Amino acid sequence: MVQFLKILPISAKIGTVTVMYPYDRPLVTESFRGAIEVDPDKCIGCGACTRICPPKALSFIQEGETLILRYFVGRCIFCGMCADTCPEKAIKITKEFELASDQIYELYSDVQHSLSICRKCGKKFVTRKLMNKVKNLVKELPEELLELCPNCRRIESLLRTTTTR
Amino acid sequence: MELTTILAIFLSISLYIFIPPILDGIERKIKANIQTRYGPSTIFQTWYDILKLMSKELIISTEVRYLILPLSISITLTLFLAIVVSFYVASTKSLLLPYYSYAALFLVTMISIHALHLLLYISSANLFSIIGTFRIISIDVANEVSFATFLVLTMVSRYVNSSASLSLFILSFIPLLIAVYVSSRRLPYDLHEAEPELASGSIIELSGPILGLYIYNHLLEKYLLTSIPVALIMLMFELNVGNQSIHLLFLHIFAAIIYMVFSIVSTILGRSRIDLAFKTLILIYSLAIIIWIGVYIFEQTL
Amino acid sequence: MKIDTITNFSEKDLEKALSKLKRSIWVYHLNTGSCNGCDIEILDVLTPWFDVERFGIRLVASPRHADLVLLTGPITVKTLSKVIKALRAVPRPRLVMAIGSCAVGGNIWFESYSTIGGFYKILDKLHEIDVVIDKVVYVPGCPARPEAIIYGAAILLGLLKPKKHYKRVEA
Amino acid sequence: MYTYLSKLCNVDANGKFNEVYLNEFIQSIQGMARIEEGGTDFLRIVVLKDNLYNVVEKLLKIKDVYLRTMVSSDERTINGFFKLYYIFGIDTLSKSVIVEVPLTENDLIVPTLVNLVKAVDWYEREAHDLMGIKFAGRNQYRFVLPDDWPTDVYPLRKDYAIQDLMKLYTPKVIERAKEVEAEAVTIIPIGPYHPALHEPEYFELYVRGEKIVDVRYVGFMVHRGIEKLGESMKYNQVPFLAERICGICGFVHSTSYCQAVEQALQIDVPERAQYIRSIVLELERLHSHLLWLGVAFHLLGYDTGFMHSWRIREQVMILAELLTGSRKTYGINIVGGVRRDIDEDKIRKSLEVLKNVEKEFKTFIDIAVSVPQVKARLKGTGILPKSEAHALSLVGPTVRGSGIPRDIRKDYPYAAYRYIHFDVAVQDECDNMARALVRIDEIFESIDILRQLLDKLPKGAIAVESWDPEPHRIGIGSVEAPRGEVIHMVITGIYSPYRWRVRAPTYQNLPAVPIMLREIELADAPITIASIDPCFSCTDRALIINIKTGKIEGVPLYVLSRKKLEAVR
Repeated sequence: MVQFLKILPISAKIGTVTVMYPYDRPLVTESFRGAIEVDPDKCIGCGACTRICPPKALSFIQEGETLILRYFVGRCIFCGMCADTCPEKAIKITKEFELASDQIYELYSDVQHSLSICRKCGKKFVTRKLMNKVKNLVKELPEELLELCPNCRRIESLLRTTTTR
Repeated sequence: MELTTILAIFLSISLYIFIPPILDGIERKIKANIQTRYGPSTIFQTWYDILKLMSKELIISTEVRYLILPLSISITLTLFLAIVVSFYVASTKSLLLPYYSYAALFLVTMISIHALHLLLYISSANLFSIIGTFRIISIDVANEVSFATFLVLTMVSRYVNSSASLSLFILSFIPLLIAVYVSSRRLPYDLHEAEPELASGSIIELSGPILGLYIYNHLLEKYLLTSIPVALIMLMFELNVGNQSIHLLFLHIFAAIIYMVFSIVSTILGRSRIDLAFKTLILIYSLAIIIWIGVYIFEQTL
Repeated sequence: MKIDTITNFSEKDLEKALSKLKRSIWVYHLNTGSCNGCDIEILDVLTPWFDVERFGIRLVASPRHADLVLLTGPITVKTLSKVIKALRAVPRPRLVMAIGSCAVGGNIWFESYSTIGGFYKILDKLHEIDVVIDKVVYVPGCPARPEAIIYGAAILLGLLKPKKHYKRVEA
Repeated sequence: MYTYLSKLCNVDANGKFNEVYLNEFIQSIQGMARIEEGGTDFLRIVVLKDNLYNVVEKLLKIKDVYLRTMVSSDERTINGFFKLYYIFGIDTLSKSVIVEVPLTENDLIVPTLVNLVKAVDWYEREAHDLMGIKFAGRNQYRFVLPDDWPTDVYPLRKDYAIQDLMKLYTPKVIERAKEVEAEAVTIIPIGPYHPALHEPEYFELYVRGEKIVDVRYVGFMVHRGIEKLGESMKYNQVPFLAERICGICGFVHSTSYCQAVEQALQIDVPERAQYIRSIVLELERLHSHLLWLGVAFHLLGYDTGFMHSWRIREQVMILAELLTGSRKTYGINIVGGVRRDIDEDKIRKSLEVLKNVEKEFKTFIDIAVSVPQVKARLKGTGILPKSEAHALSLVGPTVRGSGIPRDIRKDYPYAAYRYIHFDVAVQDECDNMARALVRIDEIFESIDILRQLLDKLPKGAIAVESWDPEPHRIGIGSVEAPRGEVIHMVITGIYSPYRWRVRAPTYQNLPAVPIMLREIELADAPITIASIDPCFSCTDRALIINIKTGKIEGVPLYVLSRKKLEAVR
């Protein structure tokens, strides 16, 4: 009959469980995935992360001579797929969750890459860093061929094979 | 009347004006503790809420235009009641009118405040508000009649018999407290504001300063309600502990204690349903009356 | 419902009202097609472990009583009209906290045919029809964890300064 | 297979009967349909639309058959047909029967099955709106899409890419919705923004005094076009999308999707991954049921119960974050396994938390259920008779509260549930209290299951190394969510699913709400609606509707279009 009164001793025993955040430490565990951080030194602008990102929070934007890897934390779902995919391990998952802001533009962060320009047609195609990386990796191809955009390269290599024959 | 008494009355009235929101703050704190949380940081939280509401934009939709009138009258009446109660307790020795006329005055004023609130609720054309109003009416039908009945019975058990009967007094006073509890619209019976189905029900359309005034009025009324039975007891038992100002102090302390007990009870109960509530109330009150009559007859035959 | 506003809400009134809000904020929860993740985190913020009543925050059932609208979800086309109706019902000062990736940037469905894709996209529309929003705070997170919501509230109340800023670095 | 069921509810005889009858059924439909064995899990029957009614009528003679889902699919690019898949389940045989109906583009009119299977109602209306398939003899009006949606644009057809649809329709701000005329009864709107719902949904309660006489549900406000979006995403991006169908039971959806793809492509998931999936699924059930109890107490006005059950729940949330890295949308499912491992330290911590939760919950729940108002308002309200529950093909605690022991974990074992022992909680009272008690029992059962899983966790890899997609294969994944059965069907494509169909439990359970609400008090409406644990964001993933204007009126759409056709001729 009066069993519902028993909640009072239970409450008295437990007291308050409130965590006094922001004056106290938050209840974040060691495996929490927060916002990501792109290491500008390691990032080569290959775009693997932009292709895997489910909500397209990471995207490329071309601005004149530069290619911008834009991270919009307001759209990020904190899945960490980009960090798993990044070939250069340039993306780090932090425990940051205090991201609130009163301006939407504050939620963007950009990594700016300079683009390499095709020697022949002047088209901008990949980032310089990716180009350098490829140059180091692929030794057998001549350097001047690598500095052409895919289209020009096809034509150039075709021309070369015909001339050598 | 002495100067100290006048000062005490003045103090009591100002207590009536300032204390209800603070009591509500304490109630919220108690509630939070039972729910194992921290609750509001100060007991002045309700005051801050009311002051904030007063500074907000005033929106009055065309359908609730006339609500200011009942609200202002009801505030006036509540303050009037606070003054009357203070005077009444301060002058237990030299009452102007017989005690039962004061009881009748309290009762009539309380009921008219409730009626004005009904007017306030119904003046909004919102469906939820109207349903809420009808719920209050059906509860009040059961409750206010018994409120009056037990008020009478309490007085009867003290005076009509040649000697005061403590058992009769308790048997009528406890149902009176229940009636006060229901009248103050605490949890199992706050059906007009039932959040889950009615979305704050009867006050759904009020906003800004009007809401602030209403909340203040409601709190004041709640505190007055709890202090009325205390005041009546003090009169009936011809309490005499020296100075009149101590009487007033007693009044406020006991009222606050009852208020706190009420708030604990409301925290550990769920919300009733209108048909259930009506049935339970009728059942409790009729049982109480039957028992009272039974004991009365039993004592008479002895 | 036709609405007549009696008072003229001036800048001075606004300032006064905003200062009062620091101690007491009543919130109205507006789900605009969210997945429920953020919504239950909002409830979580009200429950014992995080209890925001210590900031004077209280959940109310009617937008008429509210100061702050907790907006979750990407605003589906179907809810758009209702959202605007609810926002208009809030008396000024009218604050909005866009909670979760959906409300901030449209999340995974920002390019779907049936969502607007974030609160910032309807700001212009609100301006057009004279629904003034006095302050907006965006709280990212999917779902925004309770601490993040409290952090957002702290920024809104002016207890903390936002630490996330636009950053552009050379690779 | 029958052993546990015979122990549980004495259906041994039915089981044997069914097996015999299934063979008889296959014999009897010779000449009407072509039968294709689709592996051990399901039986595929290809039927021409003229024979559909007869075949389904025969199929329904098997005991305990219920409609699991119906999928409409545009396969013109594969084989030139539109197709309908009716997926039926036979609990006692752990087998699904897929009835497949190919349709040519010129003739999209199919006989309706609504007289045979009540549950098919919504599916047919949805197929009409999104795929443009017409059902003969049905009053078809706009069910899912807004009224001002352009006619002849069916979003799920392959003619439109997701970006094109955006250009075809621009939302308008409607300032004031037209009020429905009231007559003898008062119409109480619950929603779309209403404190009892927490989600934008709309119920119209027709009341006389405070008694509810009728109910109309107009929902589908949380449409986000998920199925269409999924078709434009890569295989391993879809689990994250699936998880965001619902923030409470998201992991259920991603598991279900992964299982469907794995079944279609015959990927063998490592045992450890299966265990980890089960562990997270049970954690989700635990927190979801605690959440539901809290919300139920709040709806009954018992806020202290709400606070206490959420206090207990918070420990589960912290544990979930420790195991997966996120509090809710866990993001650890990918096709072929999981992304995060559970180590010894985490197992130890989990067991500690579980012990604590069990102890605290046990003391709390006895007190909470004994509160007079809670007791009075749960008992005897929201009655859902067993016969109705069966006819509507309901799932989850809703159906178990009406005495039918339907549980996907037992009936169609998946992940690690085949390796462990547990009982299915069933109550026979059919009221709100029964459904609450089922959930309370399941909380204890979940804790027990979790202990077994953590104890038995095998060693090994947590995901397959690699796998190759193979187009145009069918897979079904079903999972017992906290709210009931979730079923996903995937037709595979090259880089992304060709067709991905989601059916959430609330979709199946919502038609039961009007039955439960009839003749009860208005005050009990919120708790009764909540008693099926509705999750509208799950239900509406592919649907939209206009509020209040969804009234049945005028000429059926298919008649209109036929008239148009005649005019053209």
